[in-house]
Amino acid sequence: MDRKRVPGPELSVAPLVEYPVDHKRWTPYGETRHDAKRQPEDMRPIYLKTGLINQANGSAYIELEKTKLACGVYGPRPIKRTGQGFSGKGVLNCEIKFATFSCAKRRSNMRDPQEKELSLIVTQALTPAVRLELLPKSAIDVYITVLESDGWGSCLSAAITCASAALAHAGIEMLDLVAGCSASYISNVPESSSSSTSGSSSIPPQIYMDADLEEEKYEQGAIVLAYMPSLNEVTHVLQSGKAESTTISQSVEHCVEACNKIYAVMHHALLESINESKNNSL
Amino acid sequence: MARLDRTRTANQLRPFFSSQNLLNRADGSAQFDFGGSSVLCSVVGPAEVKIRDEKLDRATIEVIARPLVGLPGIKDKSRERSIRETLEPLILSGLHPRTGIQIVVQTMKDDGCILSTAFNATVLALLDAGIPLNSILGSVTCIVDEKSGEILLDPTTEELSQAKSTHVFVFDNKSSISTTGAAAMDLDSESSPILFSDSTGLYTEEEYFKCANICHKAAQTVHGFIRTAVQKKLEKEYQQTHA
Amino acid sequence: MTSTSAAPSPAFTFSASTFQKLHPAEYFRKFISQGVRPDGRLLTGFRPTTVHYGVISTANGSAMVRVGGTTVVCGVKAEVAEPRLDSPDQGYLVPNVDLSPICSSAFRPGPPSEQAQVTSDAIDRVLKESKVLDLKDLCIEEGKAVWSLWIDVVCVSYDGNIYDAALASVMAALANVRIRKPTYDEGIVKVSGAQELDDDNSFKLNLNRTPLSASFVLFDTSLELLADPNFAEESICEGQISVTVDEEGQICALSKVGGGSSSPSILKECVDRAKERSKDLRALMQQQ
Amino acid sequence: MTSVADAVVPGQRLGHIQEYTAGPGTYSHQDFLYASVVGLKHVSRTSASELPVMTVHRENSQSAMPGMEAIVICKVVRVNPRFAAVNIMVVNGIPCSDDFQGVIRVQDVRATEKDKVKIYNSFRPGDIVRAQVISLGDARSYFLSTAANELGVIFGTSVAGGSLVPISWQEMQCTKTKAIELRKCAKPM
Amino acid sequence: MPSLISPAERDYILKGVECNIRADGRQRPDYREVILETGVVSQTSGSARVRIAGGTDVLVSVKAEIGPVQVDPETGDGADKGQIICSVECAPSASQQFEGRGADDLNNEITQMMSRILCNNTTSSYTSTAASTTGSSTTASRQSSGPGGINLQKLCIIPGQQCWILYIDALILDYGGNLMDAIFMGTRAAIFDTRIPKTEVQDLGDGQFEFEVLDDAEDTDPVEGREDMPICITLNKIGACHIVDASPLEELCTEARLVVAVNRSGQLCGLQKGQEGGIEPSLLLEMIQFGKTMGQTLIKQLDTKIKAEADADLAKRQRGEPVHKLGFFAQ
Repeated sequence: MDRKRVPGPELSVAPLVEYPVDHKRWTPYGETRHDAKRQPEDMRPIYLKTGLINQANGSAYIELEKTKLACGVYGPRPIKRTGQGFSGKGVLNCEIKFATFSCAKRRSNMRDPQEKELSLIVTQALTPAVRLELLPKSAIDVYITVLESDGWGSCLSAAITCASAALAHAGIEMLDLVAGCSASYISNVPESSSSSTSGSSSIPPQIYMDADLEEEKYEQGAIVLAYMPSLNEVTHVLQSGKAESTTISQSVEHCVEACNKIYAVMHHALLESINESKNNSL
Repeated sequence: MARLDRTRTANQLRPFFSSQNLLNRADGSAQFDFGGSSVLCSVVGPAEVKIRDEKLDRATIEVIARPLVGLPGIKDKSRERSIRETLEPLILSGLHPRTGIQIVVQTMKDDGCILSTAFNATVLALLDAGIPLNSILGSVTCIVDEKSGEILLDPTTEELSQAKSTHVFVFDNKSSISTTGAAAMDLDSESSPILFSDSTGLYTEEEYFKCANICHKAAQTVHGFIRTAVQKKLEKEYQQTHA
Repeated sequence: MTSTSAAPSPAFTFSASTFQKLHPAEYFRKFISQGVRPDGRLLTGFRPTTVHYGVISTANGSAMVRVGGTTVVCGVKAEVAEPRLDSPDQGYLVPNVDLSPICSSAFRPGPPSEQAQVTSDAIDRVLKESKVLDLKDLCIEEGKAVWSLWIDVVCVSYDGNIYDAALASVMAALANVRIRKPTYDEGIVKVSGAQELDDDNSFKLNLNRTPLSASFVLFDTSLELLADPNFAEESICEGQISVTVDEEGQICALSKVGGGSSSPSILKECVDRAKERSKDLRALMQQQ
Repeated sequence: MTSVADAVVPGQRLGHIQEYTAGPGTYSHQDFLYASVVGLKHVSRTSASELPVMTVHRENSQSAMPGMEAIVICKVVRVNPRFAAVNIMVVNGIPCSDDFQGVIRVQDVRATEKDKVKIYNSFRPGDIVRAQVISLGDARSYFLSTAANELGVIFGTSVAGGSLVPISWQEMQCTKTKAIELRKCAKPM
Repeated sequence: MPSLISPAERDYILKGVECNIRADGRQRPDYREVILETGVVSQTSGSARVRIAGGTDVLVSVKAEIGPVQVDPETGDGADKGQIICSVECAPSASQQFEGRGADDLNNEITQMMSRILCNNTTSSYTSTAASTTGSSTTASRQSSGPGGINLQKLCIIPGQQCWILYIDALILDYGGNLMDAIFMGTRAAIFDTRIPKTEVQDLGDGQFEFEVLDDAEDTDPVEGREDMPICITLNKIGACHIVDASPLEELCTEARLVVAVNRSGQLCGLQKGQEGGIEPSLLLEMIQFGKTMGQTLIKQLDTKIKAEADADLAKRQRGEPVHKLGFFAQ
């Protein structure tokens, strides 16, 4: 029982959804993706804007259609835990939080294991890019709030992109921007029809870039890649599900390509912030 | 029209009761009752304060509100904040920099108007602890009745459940000192500065200021009562030490 | 009494931002004495406000409200719960405000701060005491199942006056709520998964009134009234007055906390300004 | 003179290391020079014999952080015979968003007759002090020094609550009561 | 578990790796000796202990319990599946840093990773429901397609109601580097060791079912799909090279770590980068390829060992001799 919030009923559940008989659900076995306008290699259009949190040292907001995240960067500021002794390097600490209304099922206010893990992944993906050696005894806190999530892969990759833009906006010295990108492996052939042969493994799955939630429901596997385009380095890779190594190498290439496109968007958003601050000062 | 308890008129308060210096281990303590509602308050301080909360130029005031039963929730948090922020300008905290004054407000019996009862108990406890104040305060609650539209002072729990709106007011005694006697009787709205107000429900502006006036008058009685209580206690102590 | 009242000696000159950091109250007093505020507003001025509806598709109703630098997003999710024993035909309204560390360095990670709790409680009281919604409208099957509306406000950017912004976002999100019509069958509540929501397969909330608020702070001993305080103003002012009114000009809540006594004429002024402000805000909300 | 072409973002390649030297806001990796902050690039040539210096001026400056030898303005929060603990509020003229902790140790108060220094004759809680960072210090605090003429108390409040005006390098006078209090004063600039 | 390394030590390891001679004499792609025991904890359904010479000591136990099925309210998925729940805990005795809440982050990281690889249920959630409506025979014959290999449908007792829940608990007893590989080898061995009692379901009609767990220790089922369970290869990038089975000091020099999960047919079942450095894409692909080959070899060796152990037990049982496991505490 949470005593620090307005109390609600102890147990509440989402109602059971009943689909009408004639309900047509999207399947990957047809001609198109869930978003019919997109080709397999297409990402959703990205809207990225820096500087919406005026109390933060740096901030950014990213939107990939339904996926919406905000990120605020605080620091460098004094390290809170002094237990570790003198440290010649700064500490990067990322925390990702899902708003209770961000997913189909209402999320709890408590920090759950998934949020903890995603926080760690974002930290690992961004650390290679930040010049922490220039920030002794300091901490940089990156807070990410997911307002709406449409698929966890795109959500994680958007979090990385958004946080990296916010860090640059905070004026923190970085080696490079980090772009995050996701891809899903989805079989175009219904499994039941291929089960007579030796399983679906014989037909390589289609790689859908930046899959949404509806597409993720059919995925055999997915990959999230974080990449520094100028330095040509992968800062994080996370693959789940099962796939042949050829599929993976192919999707890594696709993701690297996509990250270059995302980099252009980030570049543009950050330059815009320069122009804006120039106009404001005039 | 008779009220639910059939013994009071609309602008009559329930009988007061107070007693000070109840707790041995606190620097000051007091109990204040409005009829069936009772709040016990203890004050510890000026005492050491956590470095994190330390203020360079004044004392840190901490209020802890505890409910009648169970663990404190957000309603208690709101009450803590109301009491703390009202007392901050009242206590001459600049006299005790880098110290802490801790005030614990414990509900003992609940029959409506707990916030008002708590305010009055707190002032008595602060006086008992000898904390310097620039004025004392008195708090009164009133409601506008749903059916009759009448303003009822110091409502019970039962009356509260039939209220259209509820109003809690706190007044200090600065204004009433200057306007003692006859002047105190003719209170127009200009002469009753409000220290704290918290109103919920649905009501008009006129209703609100009418309530403010009625409560201000009633608060004078509370001020008087607090003054007498302190006076009596001091007399008693004087007799004891000089007996 | 306070050390910040020390007038800076003229021998040292600083940039405005350094002076503000060292002597925030003194810095502020210089502006107020000229009748303006550091951000260029008049004392009575409110910050530009925008309202957007339906920003979150995973919620039954949602709204984003920006008041100057304060941005809040409110999402309402409807779930099914058992009613309370003493009110078997009434649903739940559970408003909560989250002030997480993303929105300001004043907030630390962990359980809700006192400010978040007090704001949630204030909104909770307004919704219930001024009967914004008949809770019986949320009944699915008496004594068995009711809707529980989880109203969560996430503050994305904090720059003061969270109560006004949060309440406006809650009211806008409630007006935006659409819930699929439920069917109750042997303890299981089902809704149709049809794609498009229309008046046949879903319902809107029947709101009795839309309370909206205006908040003020009292600056210094001169008790200047400042409307719609930002973060810097909130942190140096002690007294706060919030007035919540509905469209008919009735007051739904009024609170004055801290900052010494203020005469009823000041409160009267607040009520009048709150009526004006809520009218403007209401017009803004209806434009959308 | 600045155009969008001059605006760069972290990771953007600025040139070859044989053409430029890396200045603030840039770094070199392998054979190239890259930007490490968002801002406008700027090339400055000091002498004909040296390579021009490539710098990137931050557009959105990083929140201030005490570095070695930085001049800071801080507020004294507590004193004991060994040191005065302070909150660092301004670094090199830029306000910090979060205060850093620092200490002025008794031996760092002034440059001469260090053994005669009494902390409580130099600083009182609430004083605003200008000081210089002399060490990154321990895990918690930066070490500061006021051992220079222009360093020391710049604002103070007297016991009576009036503001203090410096009358010598170690005395200040209350504007209200004319009482004299001891401080390590900064020389007005 | 050391937490700091001096620049000299770091340099020594770095140069060594570059010259393909590691501090303990191994070459870059060499594993340390691995000691495997199965059936070490008698109260569990299956257990295994993996020790890597040099310190790492991991105990993995599998417990099969009966519980309700988890159904997704929107898709109705999961009604015909059992569950796997993973948990990893570092014993405070393994390292001073694990004391108190020190191991929380590590526990959570490994638990989440294990869950993602072994319990990932999102795979083709719609296709499986589609298949089950077309006929139960297809469902039965169909290979489980999840990356974890284990056939979750086989763990279901009564669809929509009861199922087996496999609790996989890994306890880190001692830390000597390369935890992930040890945990996954242990898990595979423990699942091979696991026997699930047979159940008998009675249809009482009217949608009512009743079932009975057969209490015959000899007549039990193995976990179906266990051959397809993946194992992990952790590659540590030090300098421009990568090594396997890093020692604690080598882990401290690691710029980037890549965990590659592979099953016996060479499919990749998970990939995760760790630590705080970057990897070039070409090197990344090379590392994946290397991990895949390495993993397949390792699975073969592991299976031989598991089989040998199982055969030895079986032979003893057939001869009527009591099977004396070397007790867990006997060493």
